[in-house]
Amino acid sequence: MQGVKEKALELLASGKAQRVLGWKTGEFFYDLTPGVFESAEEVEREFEYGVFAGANLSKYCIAESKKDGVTAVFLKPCDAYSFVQLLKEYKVKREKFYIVGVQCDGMCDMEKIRAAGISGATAVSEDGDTLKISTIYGEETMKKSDALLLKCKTCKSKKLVIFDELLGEQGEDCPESHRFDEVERLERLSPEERFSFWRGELSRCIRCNACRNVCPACTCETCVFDNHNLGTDNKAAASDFEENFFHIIRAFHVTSRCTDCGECSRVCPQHIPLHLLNRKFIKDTNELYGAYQAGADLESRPPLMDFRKDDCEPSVVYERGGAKG
Amino acid sequence: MQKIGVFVCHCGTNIAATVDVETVAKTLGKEPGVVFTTDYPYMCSQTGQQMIQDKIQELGLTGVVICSCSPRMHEQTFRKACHKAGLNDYMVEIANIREQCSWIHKDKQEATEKAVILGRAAIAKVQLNAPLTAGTSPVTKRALVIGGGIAGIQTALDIAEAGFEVDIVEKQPTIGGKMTQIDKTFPTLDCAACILTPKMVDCAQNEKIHIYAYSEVEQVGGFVGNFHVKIRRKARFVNEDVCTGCGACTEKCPQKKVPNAFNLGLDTRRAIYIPFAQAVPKVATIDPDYCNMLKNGKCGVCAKVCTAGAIDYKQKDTTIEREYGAIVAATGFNPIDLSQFDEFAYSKSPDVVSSLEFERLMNAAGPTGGTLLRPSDGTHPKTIVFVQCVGSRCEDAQKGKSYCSKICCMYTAKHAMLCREKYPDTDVYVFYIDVRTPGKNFDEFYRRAVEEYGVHYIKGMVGKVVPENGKLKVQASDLLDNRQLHIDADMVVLAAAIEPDKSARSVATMLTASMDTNDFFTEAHPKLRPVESPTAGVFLSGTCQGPKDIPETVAQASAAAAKVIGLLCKDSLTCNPCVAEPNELMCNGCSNCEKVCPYGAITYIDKEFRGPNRTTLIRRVAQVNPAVCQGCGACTVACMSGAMDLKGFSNKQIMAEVDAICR
Amino acid sequence: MEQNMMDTIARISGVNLRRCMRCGKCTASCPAFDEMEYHPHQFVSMVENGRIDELLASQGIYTCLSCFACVERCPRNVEPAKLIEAVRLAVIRKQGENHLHAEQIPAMLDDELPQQAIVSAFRKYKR
Amino acid sequence: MQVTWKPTIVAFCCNWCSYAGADLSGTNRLQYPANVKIIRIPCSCRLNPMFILRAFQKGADGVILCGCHPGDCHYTTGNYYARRRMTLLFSMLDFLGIEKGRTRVEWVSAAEGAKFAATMNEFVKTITELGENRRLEDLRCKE
Repeated sequence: MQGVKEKALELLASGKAQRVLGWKTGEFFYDLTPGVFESAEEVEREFEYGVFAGANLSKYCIAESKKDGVTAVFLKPCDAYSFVQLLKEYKVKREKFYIVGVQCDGMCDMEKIRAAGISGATAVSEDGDTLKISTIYGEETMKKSDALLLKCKTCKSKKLVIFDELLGEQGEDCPESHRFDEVERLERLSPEERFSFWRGELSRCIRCNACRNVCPACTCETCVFDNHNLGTDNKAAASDFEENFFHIIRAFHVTSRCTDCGECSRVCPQHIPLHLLNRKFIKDTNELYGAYQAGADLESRPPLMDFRKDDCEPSVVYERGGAKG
Repeated sequence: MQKIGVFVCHCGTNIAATVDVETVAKTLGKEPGVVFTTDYPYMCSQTGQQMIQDKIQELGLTGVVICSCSPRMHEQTFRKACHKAGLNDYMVEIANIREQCSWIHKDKQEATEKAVILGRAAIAKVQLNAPLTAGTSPVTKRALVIGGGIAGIQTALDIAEAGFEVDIVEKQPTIGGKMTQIDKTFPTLDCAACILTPKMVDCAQNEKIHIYAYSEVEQVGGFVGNFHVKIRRKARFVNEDVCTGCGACTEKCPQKKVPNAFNLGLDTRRAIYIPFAQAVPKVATIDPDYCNMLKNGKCGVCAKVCTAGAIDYKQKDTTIEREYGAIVAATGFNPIDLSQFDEFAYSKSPDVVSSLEFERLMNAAGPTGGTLLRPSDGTHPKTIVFVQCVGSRCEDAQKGKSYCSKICCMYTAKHAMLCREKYPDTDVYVFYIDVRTPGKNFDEFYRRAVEEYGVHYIKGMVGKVVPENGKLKVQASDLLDNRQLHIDADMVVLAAAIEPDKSARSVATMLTASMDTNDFFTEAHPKLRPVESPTAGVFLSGTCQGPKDIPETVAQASAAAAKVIGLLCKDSLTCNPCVAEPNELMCNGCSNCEKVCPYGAITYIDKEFRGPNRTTLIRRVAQVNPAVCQGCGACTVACMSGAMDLKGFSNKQIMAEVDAICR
Repeated sequence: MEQNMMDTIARISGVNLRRCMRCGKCTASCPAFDEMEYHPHQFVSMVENGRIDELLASQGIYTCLSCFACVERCPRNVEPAKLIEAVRLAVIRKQGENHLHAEQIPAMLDDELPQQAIVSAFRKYKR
Repeated sequence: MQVTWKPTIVAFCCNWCSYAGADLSGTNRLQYPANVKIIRIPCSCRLNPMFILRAFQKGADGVILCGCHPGDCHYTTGNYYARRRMTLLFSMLDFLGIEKGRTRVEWVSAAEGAKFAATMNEFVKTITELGENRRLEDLRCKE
C-alpha cells in the first residue's frame, strides 16, 4: 500500500493530528514495531510501512487516548475491529483519534520466507502477488500467499468498520476464510489426542506474557494473574496446571470481546497457536448463540453478557461430543 | 489472625448419632486461628447461645463457627446471639453438618470426616470475613401509581387513607379506565358508573392524591425508597387549572366527525371533548389529529366560546420530575384486536361487535342511549349470538392468547341476562367451550341466566359468520347434540380475549420489573408475594399482573396499597450488606459488569487518580449503589480483573472454602 | 391392536390428540357436516378412545373435502383434517380387506370408465 | 489402592434453590455419598470459572454447579448468565481434552430434594468411573 507514510506527513503538516501512531523498523528490517511520531522529521527518518506491518496498533491507542490533542492512527481492517471493541469498552475516546483506514491484503511472516529456503534477506517488497526479496546472495521471488502470517491466511474480513479516511478500497467480510478449520480438526480428534496436542503446545509456554501484553482485549488495569491480594497471581509456568489455568482463563476473559485479530499467536515466541483457544470460543458462541463479531459495532451486547431464555443447556457440550455434526 | 471459636452442636441425636461430635470439635481445634472448641447438645437453646456469648466475651473471639443445622434454619439466631455479645453479625459462619451430613450419611466415620471438612471450610472462610454493617437508605414518603383505572384508584385511595402522598399518572384525559365503559357489573348487576364515579371524585377531592391525567411516565431512575421519575404531561391545549368543564366548547366545535374513543368508535364526538360526563378531571382536551386550528390554523371557535379563557393552542408537552418511595404498576388491559378472526366477520359487519362494544350499546350514556340497536341499521336485534373464548385459550400466538381471560364467562352471562330482561322477545344463544364461574355467587348467576332468563347455552363453537341480506348467518356446532346449527342472527357478540395494555412493556422496562411471555408483570412469588414485583419497591395492582374481574382487582389494589404503606411507614431501609464492591484501583471501566446487573445498581463515574510523577489521571470506574444491589454476584464474574467483588462471598473466601474442601 | 392402530394414526397424522379442548369449532366450521356420519370433533375423540374400526368403515371419511377449515380454525392446532387423511391412508394400507375383489370388477365395468382409472385402481388396491 | 480411592467432589449451590434443595434431601434422609461437599454461593452466576479450576487444582475430581431452574432465579437473570458461561467453559475444557464428565450443571429447585440426591449419586458414579483427575491437576497440591 503506497501513500501511508505520505499520509502521515500530510496529517502532521495540516495540523489535523498532533502525532501519528504508525510503524517503524525495529531491530531488523522485517521487524516493524509500533511507533509514535510527533514531527515530520521523525516520520521521514523512521516511519515504515510494508508487508511486515502486521502489528495491530489499536492497543497502543489506549495510551495515546490519554494524551492531549489528536492522534492519527493507521488501522488495518482487523485492527479497526479491535479499535471499535476498545471504544465499546471505553478504553479509547473517539474524538482523540483521526483514523486512517488502510486496506490490507495480508501481511508477511519472515519465518515463512526463511522456511521457503530463502536466507540472508536484506529487504522485501511486494509487486502484486509476488514478493521480491533482496538477499545477500542476490534477488529472489516467492508468491506472497505463501509468506502470509497465519492470521492473514484466514482473514475474516477486509471491512474497515471505523475510519475517518480510507486508503484503498472499502472491503467486505470474508465468509470463506476457513478460520475455524483447524478448530474443527481438533474437535474431531479424541479427547486423549486433544489433550496430548494441547499439552504439547501449552507445555512450551514460558509465561513471558507477550500474548497478554499484545492483546487488544487484555486491557485490565491489573491482570487477575498479577493480583496478589486475590491469591490468583502466578508469574511462572511452574506446573502443567498453571499453563492450562492461565490460558483457559485468559481465553475465557476475552470471550465475546476477542475480535480474532490473531496477535497472540503472532507474538508468541514459542509459537503456541493461542488463537485456536479464542477461535474455539468464537465458534461456540456463533453456533450456540448466533453469529457475533466483537468490534463490529458499538451497540450489540456481547454474548457472554447476554442471554436468551431458551438458550441451550450446558449439557449440550456432552451431546455435541466436542464437535458439531 | 482471627481468634475463632468453634461450637459443635449435637442437635440431640440428630447430629451426634452419625457424627462423632467430640472428634469434630477436637480435630477442628488444630486448625489455625482456632482458640476454642466445644460441643454441646443444643447450640440453638438459650444455654447454648449464652455459652457462645460468654466465650466471645471471655476469649475476645473475633470469629465464630457453628457446626450445626442448615444456615437457612438458624443463621439469623446465631448472628443475633453473637451481635448481643458485641461480635459483628457477619463474623459468624455455619457449617451445615445436619442436613448436609448427619442426615444423609449412615457410616459414622465417613460422616465425621465430612463434618470435619465442612468445619474446616467454614473456618477458612471466617478467617477472611470482615465485619459488615448494613447500610440504610432513606425513604421518600410518596407513592406513584401508574394507571388510573379502578386498580390505580383503589390503591391511591388506600395509600392516601394512611396519610401518604400519592400521584396517579393516567395516559387518558380522565381517570376511571375500562370500568367507565362498562354498563353493569356482575353478579349484582349494579351500574358500574354508580359505584366507580364516587371513587373518582374521592380521588379528585383527596388532598393527598394528585392526578396527572393525560400524562405518561417517561423515565424511572433510582431504587426502592428513592425512585426518581420523569412524567410527561401531554398538551391538552386547554389550561387544566382554568377550564371549568362547562362543555360549551364541545358543543360548538365545528369538527363533528371524530370517532368517539370512549364509545369505541360507535359514534362521533367533536375535536375538543370531555370523554364523558363524570370525567375526572373534568376538563376539555383538544384532539390535535382533528382540530382544524391546530392542523391548519383556521377555526378558533372553542377559544371564542370559552368564557374562562382556558384554550391555549400554543400549549406544549411539559415534563415534571418527582421523587417517590414506591411505585405501583396498574397499567390494566385491553381487549385483543379481533381483525385476525375474520371467520366471525368482525371487520365485515358492524353488527358483529366485541363485548366491550356491546357494553356501550347497552349503556344509557352510550351511542344508542341505552336502547339495544344494531349498529348497521338501528333496528332492534331479535336473535343474538354470543361467542365465547374468542382469542382466549388459543395456541396460535399470532391470533390469540394461550391463557383463559377469566372474565368472559361472567360478563357474557350478564349480557345475555340483560338482553333477555330488557327485551324478552329476543332469542339469545351463548356458545361456550366450558363455562367457568368460580367465585362467590358466580355459578348461581350463570344458572339464573339459563334457568330464569332462558338463555340458550350451547356447548360448541361458532365456526363462521356470514353477513347476508342484513342477517348474520351463523354456522355453529352443538357438541352435546352432535349437530351443526345454522342460526340467522341479527347480532353477534364476541368475547374477545384480554391482553395487558401495550404501554406495560415499556413501563416494565423503565421499572426493571420482569414480565412473563404474555407481557403480564411477574410477581415476586406466585403464591406468597402476589402483589409485589421482584424489583424492590415496585408493586402490582390489577390486570397488569393477570386477568381479573373487578372484585379481585380491587382486592389486589388494596393489598398492593398495604404493601406500599408498609414500605412508606419506614423512615429508612436496611440494606443487605453482602453487596458487590469494586476496587477502584483495579477497575478498568469496561462496563461489562453494568451490562449483567439485573438491578441497574452499577453506574460509572470519571474519577481522578494520582498518576506517576505527581500527575493526575482521570479514569472511568464502576460505582455500586449498595441500596440497589441485591448481591447476586453476576458482575463479579463479568469483571475480568477481579476488581468487582462480593462482600460476604468474596473471591478469596470462596477459594479458601474450595481449598479447605479439596485439601 | 386398537392401541397399535391409534398410535399409527397419530403418527401418520402428526396430531397430538391431547391438545384438543373439545370446543367444537372444527365441526362448526365443517362445510361437509351433513354428508358425514362422524364429524371432525368426533374423529378426534374416536381416535383417542380407540373407536378405530368404526372410523375405518365409515363412508364419511371420503366425503371430507379436505378443505382444511377445521385445521385453520382450530384454536389448539389439533388439525382434525390431517387425522381424517390418516384414517383414509390407514384404510388404503389395509390392502387385502378391500371392498372389491379383482374378479368382481369386469362385471361392473362400464364402457364410459376411462381405462386409466381401472389401472390406477388395480395399482392402488393390489395385494 | 484402587479400592481406597474416593473422588473429591465440590458442589456449588445457589443459596435460594439448590442449597435449600440439598437441605430438603437431608430432611428427607435421602442418601448420597459423603465425598460431595457443598459450597454455598448467593446465585449460580456467582460461580467464577476460576473457582472451578481452583478446585481441580487443589485435587477435586468433579465439580458440579446447582442453581435455580432457568426462569426461577431469585435475581431473575443470574442463572441465564451462568448457563452461558458454563456452557462455554465446559466446551473449552472438552476442547483441551479434559474429560467432559468432570463438570456439570444441574438445575435443582428448593422442592427437589430427591433430584438433588439423585443427581449427586449419579455424578459421584460418573466421576468414580472416570477415575482420578489427572489432566487438570497440580501435583504440587497433592499429598
